[in-house]
Amino acid sequence: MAVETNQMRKFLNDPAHVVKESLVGLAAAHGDLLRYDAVKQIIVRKDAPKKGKVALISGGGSGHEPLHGGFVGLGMLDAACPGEVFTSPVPEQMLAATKAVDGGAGVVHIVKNYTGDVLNFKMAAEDAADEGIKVTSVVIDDDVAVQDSLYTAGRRGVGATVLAEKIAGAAAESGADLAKVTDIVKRVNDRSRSFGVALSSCVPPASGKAIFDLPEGQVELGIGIHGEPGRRRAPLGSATEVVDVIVEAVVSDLKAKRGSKVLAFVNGMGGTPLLELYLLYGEVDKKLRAAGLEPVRNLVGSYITSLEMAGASLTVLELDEELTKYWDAPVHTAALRWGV
Amino acid sequence: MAVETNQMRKFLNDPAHVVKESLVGLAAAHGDLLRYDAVKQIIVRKDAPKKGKVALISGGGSGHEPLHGGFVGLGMLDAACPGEVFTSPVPEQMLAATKAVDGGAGVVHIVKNYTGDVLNFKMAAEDAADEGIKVTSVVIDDDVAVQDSLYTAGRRGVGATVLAEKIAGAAAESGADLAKVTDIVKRVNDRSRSFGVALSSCVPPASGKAIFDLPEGQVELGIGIHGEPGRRRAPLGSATEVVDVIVEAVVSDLKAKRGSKVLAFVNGMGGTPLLELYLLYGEVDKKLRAAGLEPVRNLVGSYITSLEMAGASLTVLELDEELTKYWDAPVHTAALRWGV
Amino acid sequence: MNAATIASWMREINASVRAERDHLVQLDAAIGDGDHGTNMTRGFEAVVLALGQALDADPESPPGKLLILAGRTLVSTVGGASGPLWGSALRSGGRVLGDQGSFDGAQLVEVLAAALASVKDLGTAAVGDKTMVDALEPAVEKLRARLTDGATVEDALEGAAAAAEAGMRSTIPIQARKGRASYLGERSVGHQDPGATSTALVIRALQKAVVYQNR
Amino acid sequence: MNAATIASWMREINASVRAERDHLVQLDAAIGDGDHGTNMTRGFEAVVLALGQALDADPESPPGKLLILAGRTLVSTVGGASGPLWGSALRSGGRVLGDQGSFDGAQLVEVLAAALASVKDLGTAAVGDKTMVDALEPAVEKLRARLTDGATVEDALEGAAAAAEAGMRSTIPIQARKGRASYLGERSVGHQDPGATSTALVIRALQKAVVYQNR
Ligand SMILES: Nc1ncnc2c1ncn2[C@@H]1O[C@H](COP(=O)(O)OP(=O)(O)O)[C@@H](O)[C@H]1O
Ligand SMILES: Nc1ncnc2c1ncn2[C@@H]1O[C@H](COP(=O)(O)OP(=O)(O)O)[C@@H](O)[C@H]1O
Ligand SMILES: [Mg+2]
Ligand SMILES: [Mg+2]
Ligand SMILES: [Mg+2]
Ligand SMILES: [Mg+2]
Repeated sequence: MAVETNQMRKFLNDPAHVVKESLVGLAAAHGDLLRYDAVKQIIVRKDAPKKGKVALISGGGSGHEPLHGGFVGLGMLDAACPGEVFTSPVPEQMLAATKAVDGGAGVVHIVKNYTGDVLNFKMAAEDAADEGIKVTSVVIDDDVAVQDSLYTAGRRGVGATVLAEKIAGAAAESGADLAKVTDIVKRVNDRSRSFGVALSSCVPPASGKAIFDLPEGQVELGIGIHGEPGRRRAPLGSATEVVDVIVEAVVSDLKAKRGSKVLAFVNGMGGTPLLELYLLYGEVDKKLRAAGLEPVRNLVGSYITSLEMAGASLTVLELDEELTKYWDAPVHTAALRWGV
Repeated sequence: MAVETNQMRKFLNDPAHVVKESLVGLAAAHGDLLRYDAVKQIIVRKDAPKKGKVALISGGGSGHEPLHGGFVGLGMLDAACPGEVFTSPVPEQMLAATKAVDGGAGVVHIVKNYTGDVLNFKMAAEDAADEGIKVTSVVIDDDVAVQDSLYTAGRRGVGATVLAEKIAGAAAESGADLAKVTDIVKRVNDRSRSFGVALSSCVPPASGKAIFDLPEGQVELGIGIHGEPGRRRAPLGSATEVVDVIVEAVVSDLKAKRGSKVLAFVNGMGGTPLLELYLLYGEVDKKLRAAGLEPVRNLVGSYITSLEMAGASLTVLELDEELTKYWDAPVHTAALRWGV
Repeated sequence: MNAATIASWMREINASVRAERDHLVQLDAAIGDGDHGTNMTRGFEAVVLALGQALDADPESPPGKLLILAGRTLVSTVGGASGPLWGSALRSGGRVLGDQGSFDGAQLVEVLAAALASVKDLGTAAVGDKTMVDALEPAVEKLRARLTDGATVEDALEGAAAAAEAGMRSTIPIQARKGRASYLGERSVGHQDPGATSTALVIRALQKAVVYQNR
Repeated sequence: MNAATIASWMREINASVRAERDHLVQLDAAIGDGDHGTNMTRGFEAVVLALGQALDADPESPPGKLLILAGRTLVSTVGGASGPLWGSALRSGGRVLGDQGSFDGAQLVEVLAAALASVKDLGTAAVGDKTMVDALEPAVEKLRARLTDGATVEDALEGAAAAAEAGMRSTIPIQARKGRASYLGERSVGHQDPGATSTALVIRALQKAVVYQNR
């Protein structure tokens, strides 16, 4: 059973084909929800295009599963454009997805704020406009670990992406128009803040090497979702101490009024087991309440990941009635499902 | 932020409290579904006991999350008894859970076949009988990696546990009586076979050390869910080759008729990302079809885990109409939800 | 021998499984799931606590009752395979003594024989299956034989402890047929069974407790 | 210079990014996400393939069209930040040449200047932001200056390549303000920018292509 090339802790055939082969499996498992167009390299909702419905697409590098393919389905995305691992997809994919899902009511591009994603989606949106499709784009940038200043590429898009896809997806499903759905995506982004930490690097299949070296007992604070190193490294404290740092970073930037109702999203980076994620959620819930916020909704699990990285992130979304209603609305995708 | 004790890649306070703290978080996140009794150390469905409904409980060592606490709720378990990490719970917990959920129609104990679980559940069942509660026990033993002979403790209980809890839970929810629900658990077990492989060990929080040493590029074949070493070690081949071994082991033992409809459950051990699990599912689906079986239902994800172990297992359940109907029935738990 | 013997036995076990905790964990990691040291430590710490409270509440607690309490405490704090096995063992052993305030060597043999019977009954293991039975059964036999031959309890216990230790080592070359280690098949060969190892500690602890008490 | 120059330039780039693939990945892992080597290799391999097919289909393909094709191919195969940036750069450069069959040094300057303008326009980076602009801008300036001073194209390109390499090294001590590396803040200091590094390879490849062609 030996193969020279597989010296990783991964189930792989050719590392160059891992994304495609995974998408084949996704489609085989969820043929009731979606289909995989292997030529155009996109995942499309089974019943797309839905006439008169605003469509939502997103995309980005792979390695963040279930994002985005696992969120294609009723009440969420109409299509996903998966790039190579940690590499933005190309405009052709986004254009193909846009065309595949446009039901005449327009298409919203949900773009995580990375130079690559932004530039490629920008090109695709221009091409789509040339073809007469109404496209709006919203850039998600909720990561408070990155300073939003002239001296950076701006904040990264992380956990809020999942929330925006769910909430705006419900709005679109309920018949909201392009302006409205676009506004909902923006609103979710504006009212969300995230912060992530890593306890290990991850190993991209192409190189087979960890992106950074993190000894046990150390934590990278302020990591994104691409296995990139964080803003600083510190000795790993107790879970309580780590959550202190995370909640403080998120809450101080969110600046929500005392008494605000929030959605707390404790996300695993891929290699951190649920046992620990729930332990973190317990601490987060306590600390948010102590900070005068009321977590009335939550999501705990590995939804926007960095391959097998050990780590976690917190996203806090300040809810309002409309966002809550759309969060609660039915969703049926591979990774998120309720009400149906 | 330094703490002497946290030299692991884990979010922890005191390792001795990790299970309790995680359950606090589970209850905080899912207060609509369940409650955590910290004195009795059990997770109980919010609306238990349900008068006239057969109740299902299960339990076992922790470290397998979402099993079992994540499966407490409508259409699945009525209570879960979590032990310490990888250590069977004690009879007192099981007795307390049995009493908490008994609605007069009897209680089914779903027991994974490990000496510890079997002995502790046996004592609890005796105690419950002494208190006048009707209890049946079914031992789950689906792991074909272990020879079922006089010379072993019998086969281990692994993936079929999840399927039995779901399917029998639906039967109980629909009003089936104790004999019927018990029979469904047995039927699921009889018709299920599993086989697991690991690409890394896991690190139990109490010791902070990996249970075994597995160099990159090696695979442990025939592992269980307790970080125990497998039956043999081999060089890690391609995903296709690994799936060949797994499917062959499962299918040859299941001996289902050609054309049988099956449920294929590709389970992650905790540290293997969804990207790879779907890649495996693609191969599994293909190979099952080649073997004359038709995967009409599937489940892909990390549902019965071994902390952060990298690895995966396959469970194949030969369906019949009734099992399919109960699989499709609504379920609302922290980890599995549909139809509601 | 009396209640104090039992209390001091349990304290000795607690001290020795704690000292050997990491070793037991290592042995269990090799052919099991790496928790045996933690399980035994958690259990006997609780036993020492429970016995302390029981003796505080009633300094006249008979030794049999203390053993039963120890067994119950193990059942309710250990979990795993060793919890019910050692728990039943000590409960069965305690029942042999009823309410009597002291016991002699012959009765000690019956206590240990009942404990062994209970382990074998519950776990259905026989000598050679690579379990705690491999250490416990030779210990009971040696104790009985030496006392029958007229040895002192101290001498007989020295023999029993040595027999348990020999039994423990005898588990190395054999293949497991019970418990988690049996899942490994042939890969279990070459490893010492953790449960047999802690059993040797338990018998050695009894020998020490009796020797110290007689000083 | 003509279509063959462009084709050979692209082949040289392909060879050198492939040879430096792991190095580029390492540089990107330190301050980015570790894919730059893979991205550039995937892209320029596709470019070489596409140009080969185009030249097979029409051996008279003008150099400008080949550059546009190369740019399109990069856009549609690379992704990431470097795909659109290099893709637009080569497309803009190609447009400068229109349908003409050959071009001289002065026109080459305009090609590269258009490429630079396109990168700066799309990415809004300036020299000193620790990006490919730090290598590309000095290269274009040096090429223009040398040619204005009357140097041969070969000499001017040697200067441009050296300037790109110096620009590449100049990224080491500075803090990134664009792209992924900017997320690291001060931690980006002390690392050489991967995009600037591959840009130096691109300019060096051009110099080589021209030298070889003139032999
Ligand atoms: N059926 C059995 N009969 C007797 N002893 C057993 C049996 N099964 C297991 N054991 C003993 O229990 C020990 C393991 O105990 P422990 O690690 O505490 O429990 P677990 O195996 O549940 O993790 C084994 O080393 C073995 O000596
Ligand atoms: N806004 C920008 N302007 C110019 N160059 C940029 C910009 N952002 C990134 N780059 C260049 O792109 C390089 C990274 O490319 P690559 O790794 O292929 O893409 P990604 O960052 O999307 O993974 C950086 O080293 C930098 O030189
Ligand atoms: Mg990238
Ligand atoms: Mg155990
Ligand atoms: Mg054990
Ligand atoms: Mg990169």
